[in-house]
Amino acid sequence: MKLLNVLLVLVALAVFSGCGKRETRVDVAIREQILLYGNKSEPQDLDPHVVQGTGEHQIISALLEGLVAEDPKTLDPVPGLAERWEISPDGKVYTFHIRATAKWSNGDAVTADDFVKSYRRILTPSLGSLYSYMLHPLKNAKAISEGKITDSTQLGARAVDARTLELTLECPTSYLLNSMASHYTWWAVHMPTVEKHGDPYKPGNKWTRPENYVGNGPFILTEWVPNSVIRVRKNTNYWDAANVRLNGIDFLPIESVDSEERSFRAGQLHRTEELPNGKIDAYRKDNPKLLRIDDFLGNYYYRVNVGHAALKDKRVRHALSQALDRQAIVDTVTRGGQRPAFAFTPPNTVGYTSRAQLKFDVEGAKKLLADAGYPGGKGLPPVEIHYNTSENHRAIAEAIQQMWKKNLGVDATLRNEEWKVYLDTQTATNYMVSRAGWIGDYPDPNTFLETFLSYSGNNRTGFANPEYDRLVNAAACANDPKARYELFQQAEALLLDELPLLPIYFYTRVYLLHPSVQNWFANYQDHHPFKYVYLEATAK
Amino acid sequence: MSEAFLQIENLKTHFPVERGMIIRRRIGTVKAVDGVTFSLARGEILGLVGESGCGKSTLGRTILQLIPPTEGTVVLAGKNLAGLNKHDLRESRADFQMIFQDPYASLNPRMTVFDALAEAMRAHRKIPAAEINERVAALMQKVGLSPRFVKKYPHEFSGGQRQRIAIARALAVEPKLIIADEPVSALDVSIQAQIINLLAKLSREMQLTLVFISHDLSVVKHISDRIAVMYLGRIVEIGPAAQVFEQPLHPYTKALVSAVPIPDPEREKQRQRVILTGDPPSPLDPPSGCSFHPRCSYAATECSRAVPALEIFDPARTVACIRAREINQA
Amino acid sequence: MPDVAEIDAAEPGASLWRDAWLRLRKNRLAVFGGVALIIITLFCLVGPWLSRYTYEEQDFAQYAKPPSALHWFGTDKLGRDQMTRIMHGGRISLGVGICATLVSLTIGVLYGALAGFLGGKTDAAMMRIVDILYALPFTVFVILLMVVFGRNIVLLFVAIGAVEWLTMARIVRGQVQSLRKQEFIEAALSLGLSQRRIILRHMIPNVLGPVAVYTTLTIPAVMLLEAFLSFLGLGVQPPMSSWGTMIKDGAELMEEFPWLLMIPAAFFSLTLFSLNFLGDGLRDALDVRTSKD
Amino acid sequence: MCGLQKIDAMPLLQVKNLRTYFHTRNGVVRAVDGVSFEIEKGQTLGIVGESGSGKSVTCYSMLGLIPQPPGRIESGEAIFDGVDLLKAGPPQLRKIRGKRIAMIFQDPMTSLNPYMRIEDQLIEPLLIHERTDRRRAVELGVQALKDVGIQDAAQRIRSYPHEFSGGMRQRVMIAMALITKPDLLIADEPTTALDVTVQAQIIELVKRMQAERGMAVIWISHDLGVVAGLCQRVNVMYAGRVVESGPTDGIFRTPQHPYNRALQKSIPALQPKGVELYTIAGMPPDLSKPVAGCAFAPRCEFVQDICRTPVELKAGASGQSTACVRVQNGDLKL
Amino acid sequence: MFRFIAARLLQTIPVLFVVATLTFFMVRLVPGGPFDAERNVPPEIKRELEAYYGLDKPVFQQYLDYLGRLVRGDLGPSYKFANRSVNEMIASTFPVSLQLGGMALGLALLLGITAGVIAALRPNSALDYTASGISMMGICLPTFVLGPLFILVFALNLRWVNASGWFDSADRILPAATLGIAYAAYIARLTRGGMLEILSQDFIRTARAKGASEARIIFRHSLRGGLLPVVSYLGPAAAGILTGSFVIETIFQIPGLGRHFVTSAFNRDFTMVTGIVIFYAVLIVFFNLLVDIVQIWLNPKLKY
Repeated sequence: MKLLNVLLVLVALAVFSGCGKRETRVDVAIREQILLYGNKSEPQDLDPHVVQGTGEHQIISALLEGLVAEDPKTLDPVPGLAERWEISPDGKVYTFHIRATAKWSNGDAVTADDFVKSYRRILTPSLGSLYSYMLHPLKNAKAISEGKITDSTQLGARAVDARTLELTLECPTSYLLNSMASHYTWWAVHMPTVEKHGDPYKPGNKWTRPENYVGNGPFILTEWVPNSVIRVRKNTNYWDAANVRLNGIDFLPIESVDSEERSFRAGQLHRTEELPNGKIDAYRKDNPKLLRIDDFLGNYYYRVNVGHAALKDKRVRHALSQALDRQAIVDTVTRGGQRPAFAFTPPNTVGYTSRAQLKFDVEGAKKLLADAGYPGGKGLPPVEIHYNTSENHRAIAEAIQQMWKKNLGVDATLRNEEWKVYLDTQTATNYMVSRAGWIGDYPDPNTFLETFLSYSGNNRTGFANPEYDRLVNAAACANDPKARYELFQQAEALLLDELPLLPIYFYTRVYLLHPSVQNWFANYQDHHPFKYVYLEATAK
Repeated sequence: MSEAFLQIENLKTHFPVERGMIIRRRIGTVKAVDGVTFSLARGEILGLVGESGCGKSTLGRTILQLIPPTEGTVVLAGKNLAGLNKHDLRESRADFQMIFQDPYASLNPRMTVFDALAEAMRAHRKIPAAEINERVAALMQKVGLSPRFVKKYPHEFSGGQRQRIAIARALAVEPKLIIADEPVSALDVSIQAQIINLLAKLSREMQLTLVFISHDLSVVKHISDRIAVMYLGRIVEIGPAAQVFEQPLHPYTKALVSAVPIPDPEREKQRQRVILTGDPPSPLDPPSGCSFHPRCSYAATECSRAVPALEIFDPARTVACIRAREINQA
Repeated sequence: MPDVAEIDAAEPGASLWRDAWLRLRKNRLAVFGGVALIIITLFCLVGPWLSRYTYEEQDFAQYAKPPSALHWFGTDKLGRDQMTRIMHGGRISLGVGICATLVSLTIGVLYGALAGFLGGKTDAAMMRIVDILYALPFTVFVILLMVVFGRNIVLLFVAIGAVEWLTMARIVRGQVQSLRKQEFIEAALSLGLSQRRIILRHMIPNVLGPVAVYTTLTIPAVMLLEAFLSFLGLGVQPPMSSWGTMIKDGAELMEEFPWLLMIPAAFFSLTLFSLNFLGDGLRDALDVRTSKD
Repeated sequence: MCGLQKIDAMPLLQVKNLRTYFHTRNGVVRAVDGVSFEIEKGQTLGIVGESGSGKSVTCYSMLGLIPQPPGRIESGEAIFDGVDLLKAGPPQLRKIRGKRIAMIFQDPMTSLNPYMRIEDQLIEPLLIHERTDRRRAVELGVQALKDVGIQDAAQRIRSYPHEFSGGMRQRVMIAMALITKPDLLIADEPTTALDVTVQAQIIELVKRMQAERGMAVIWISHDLGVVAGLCQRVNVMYAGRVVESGPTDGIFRTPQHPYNRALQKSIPALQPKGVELYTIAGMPPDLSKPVAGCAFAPRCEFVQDICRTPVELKAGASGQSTACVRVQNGDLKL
Repeated sequence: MFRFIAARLLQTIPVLFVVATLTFFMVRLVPGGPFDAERNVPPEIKRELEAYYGLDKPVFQQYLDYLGRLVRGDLGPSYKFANRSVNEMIASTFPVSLQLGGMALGLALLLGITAGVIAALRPNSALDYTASGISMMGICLPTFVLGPLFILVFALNLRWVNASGWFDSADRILPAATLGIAYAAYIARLTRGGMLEILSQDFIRTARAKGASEARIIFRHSLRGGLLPVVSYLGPAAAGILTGSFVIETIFQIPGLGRHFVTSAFNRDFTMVTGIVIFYAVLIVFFNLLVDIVQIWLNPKLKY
């Protein structure tokens, strides 16, 4: 018994030593102007030409800047490394004038050639860049990336002089500036550094290590401990360094949502990537100041295998869609302020809202199903809902399973697969109904609607409609915004009539934000240009 | 007692000693039994004595082919057991049985007495079920247990009773030869006598040939017709029990006999003791020549040279000591 | 040691099993464990038939409600009745525990008995294989298996069973080996009994005890492993759920909806406790050394 | 020897009415049930009896080596040099154990700690009781090993027990017991596990050591032969009681208690060859069942009704005490 | 001793070969490749990537190439983390796991042995039951319940330590405790059993007869033998702690090897998975060897 007592005292001592109520990391960081940023997953790399995730975007956007930057509130294109630009009347030639003050973090000037070489690099097939298609609006870019043209000088990007870059496009691309501002594939890398640390045209280049990294953004990379932290600090060579208020950002890759939330509560993060569903209500009630729910440019939907015998008839697909009580799903299951989705493109995507809208109509659904030859669900084989392993997907699938059962008498079964297996199944269209999500790469309806082109690798439903293809392709090259949106309206109406997908809800970003974070504005791409952000101690 | 009922010729049991994890290499051989020759007549009782580790138990098990012999023959009633194939050996096992030292370990704790005995009976012959009951009962009676207890389990019996059951099981197959390996050393003094009496009686009544292994000379002397003394895998002396005990020929036998405490203070005080020094040597590395010579007070230089053979000392007795005559003349 | 003369002639003998049973009955903790297990098992097996709810039926009006008269154990985030889900989860958890243990039991007993009985070089070779398998990072392999071949419940049994059989094989081999040296086996051999009979009548009944003990101790280990896989999202398929998945889900919301953690955790722990108590009790009851006192 | 005069008024050890019971699940086992004896300085006392007769428990009880529970010392006293061992507290008892009373045990294979070097075990009594410094203790240890006849003691003292044979281990045990020059040595069947030749060596050794040091010895054995050659006095125990006690000669020559007599008659060594051995019917009694009167009565061939009445050990003529009512009453002469 | 170690090291070769082969083919049997993504990967890009990593060759050729590199100690590049090799990732994450595991094991030993000894001293007493009961709790509560519970109490309510991360020394306390507790419980049971076994031995009676104090009996006479079962459990325990730490690493956000392994498995980072599995096998073999050596050291009978 004595021994036990001694032990308890020892343990208690060990616990107490160096602890006690103290200043949290967040408090310290506010003093030091260091943003503690929950970044969900460990970045694959920090090379903008190699990576593919949104987590990487946040870090890279601190390290690199495009010719065009985003307005922190509206995300409208504003001058970045380029102080100004001109667009030819036919919308096919863009000329950018790079600032004289634009410098790399090692002091080198940012030149037009940097961009030309970078664009050539990303389009080189051997690099294996998954996002090289973002550059396809450039002339000959597609052919180069597919290896059909091997002479990369034929690319529609030319350095007129050291500070003037001229981009020539295949056809007028109205969203080009948006895309250049928001997507890192358009940003340049410092080629001499890349060449120094490996083959610039192969993956596995080591130039992104903290000791090697050369960037041109507001911050420089100082430390990278895999799975632990990535630290960036103020870049004094940045052209607008005087206006950067943060001294640095610590990106913390915390994969577990629950751990992230706990870390936030323990005062270790200024911002989380997500919030567990089950906790939303509690924050709404007790800490609404911390809770942020921003609309997001993304759609959560179910793909429908239109080639499946039971789902061939679009009446069945419509019946399944109309039987979904989307409002109930967002209210009860997801609980994160999501908007029920009755179309594919999120409403008000740069001024575009789909005219065609689906509806929730149980009676109509029943009738459609009966018309299709399955009165009361009789004769229809059980619908298998395929999704990747996740608590949230499971809950939604279970809810939908119940709705179909209750509203239509249709049985549904669930099949979950681990992520990569799920992707395989989807690519092989080896499912009946399969969960999907699409996040817009840039703010434009095109990023959504192009996925259902008959030849798109992102289609994966078996849906193929020449008229749809024609409409979407025509829109891509339309120079007049109004005509362009009209084409999209027609395409989306067609899509929603054929219904190879069941839209469920439009994403929101639900996360926690410390009240000390300033100049942080809600926007539907979750981009918060760090050069504007700063921290301010709040009154306790 | 004229014709040999059990004839053992040059029997050897060697165990390889191996070491090593993957590649096992042989680092030596333990010659547990190393050239044993003797014969027994039908109904004769041989006492086999020696210190622990001298190979007497191994010899017993080798005779019964529970351990395959390395060399030599065991001829029982004209049949060489060492030469039998697996199948024939199993068939012949009824002819020779063993009684073990530990009455707690030698009975299957999960089988009733009846099952154990019936199993033994059925092992070699088809006996009608009706008859089994009767036979088991008879057997129980023979070993001095009430047949009422046949449905009981071994753990419900005392050590002495268990040893009786073990004897009954050995008898169930009607063997010709029984080897009893220290059958009484685990028992209390007052129980020992019961078992010794029982074995002596059975041997007499059933003309059983019995090899009685023990480290206790006084027990062996009492029950045996002849005594064989073993030392380090070899028999050093064989002779009629009384003579070996009263007038041992081999120096080792002398020491052994003199070490036996006699529960009689007078005789104990008077007798001249031969106290051996040291312990028996390791069988892995036996001394050269006569393996007893390092502990022998009579040892001469030639003792360390050649292994002495068992030689006839007088018509009834053989001894393996080159100085036997010299010593015993004095 | 009872005096034989005093034993009534008509009374049949008490086997060691019976003795062990009597001893077990005196062990209060073991009895508690056994009774608790039976109650839990019955609850899980029979319960769903008596329940008003099904394990998958959702009632959005009953979103995550604490225990009430309507839902004794409360409801989960989809408004499902937790009691019914506990019953079904119990079926899965106990099922996984028992089935995977059976798999390990089968492989382990056969392998161990064979190695122990054959002895010699075969034994050495077989045990070498076990040693080598011990060096495989098995937890890692199970994860890999589950990732690779999907969350298949049959596979779960096999994977876990395949991990657990090694120790079982070692135990059985040790037992068989020491049995082989026992004099009653030697006696059976010298009676000329066939190998088959020796294994069936003499070996197996005598290794059953330790095997039974180890089995009761393996089941909780397996259930924990299943729970652990659940944490990684590699447990059973929804909408079915095991206690492991329920605890995992509950642990995430332990502050908001504590009953979602506490109730399944209580069932899980109680079962594990019971199995351990029962196992310990069995070990004491079957231990020859204590039986001699 | 038996006529030795008492020098002190008090014997070295005096045990009175010792009762040690074990409270087990199956009832109270009366392992030792009213045992009294005494031993003088330099004397050798033999305690004989079959397994379970309580001979070892008697000695363990005196030294507080009975595991409690289940064991419990119900009554009695054991006065050693003025101290009642049964009432002494653990620290006091520890001072006596290993210093003034030493013990050696039956099985030298298990009685030495396999995880410790001989050296550490051997000198431990010195370190505990005499606070000898280690170097000196090792010297004494080597000497002690030499005294018990172990060659190369200086090297072998560094060995572990398993590197020794049984006989050598028992020598180590003896050396260890005697290293503090105790007044009393309790030897609990020290030769039972050994071969006869080694047994003879050990007996000789103990005799020699006793002669040199003049200590008292209690020698517990089930082997009457060993006791006969070694002891001056013998206690015969049966079912937790001393049934006969007296000088060795008398015990063996003129056994008075029927059990003692039967025991001697059943020993093969004393009987002519070929004659059926005398056997004692039945089995030792179950100690958890209380017995009225003489515990041997159920097996005794001379049993009469009077044997069911309580009986005490009473001294008869020739200094031999017997616990048989019939003998005490004089109606039975064996 | 040297021969023994050499022989054991020799044994690792077939083990590693088996592990390497098994894992290599197993991960390749899986549906889904390392470069699959939700956004469709253009076939020409996929081809280029596969060619770069040699995945376009016949599987058997890949296997031989892999073995060739393995022999040189090169576990290959990571498919997922483009600029890092498997060797680098292991080198940066393993020390963290090792530290966590070491602390957990240390804690487990300290708590477990103490509790076990206390329980063994007074078997079947209230103290024993308390110690055993707490042990059982430790065994029955999964770490993914215990971890968050600890965080809730010590990090969020008491604010003594951080809820996650691996930055300062205070960050080590909770994860090590969470990981160690289940093992502590098991070690306590083993210690209790081992000590009871030893304490019932004859030589303990000898020690008592020598007048040794209880403390001496425990520390000098019993612990060495009584801990043998604990020592033989340490091999599997060390392996379990190291390979099983990913739950803790996920909950506490620790940049260790375990978490990395699980993500790699999900990412189909073939080389990473195979490399880590092989690395684990080496570790386990190493720990088993270590345990055997300690056992030999503790148990003189096993000395060669």
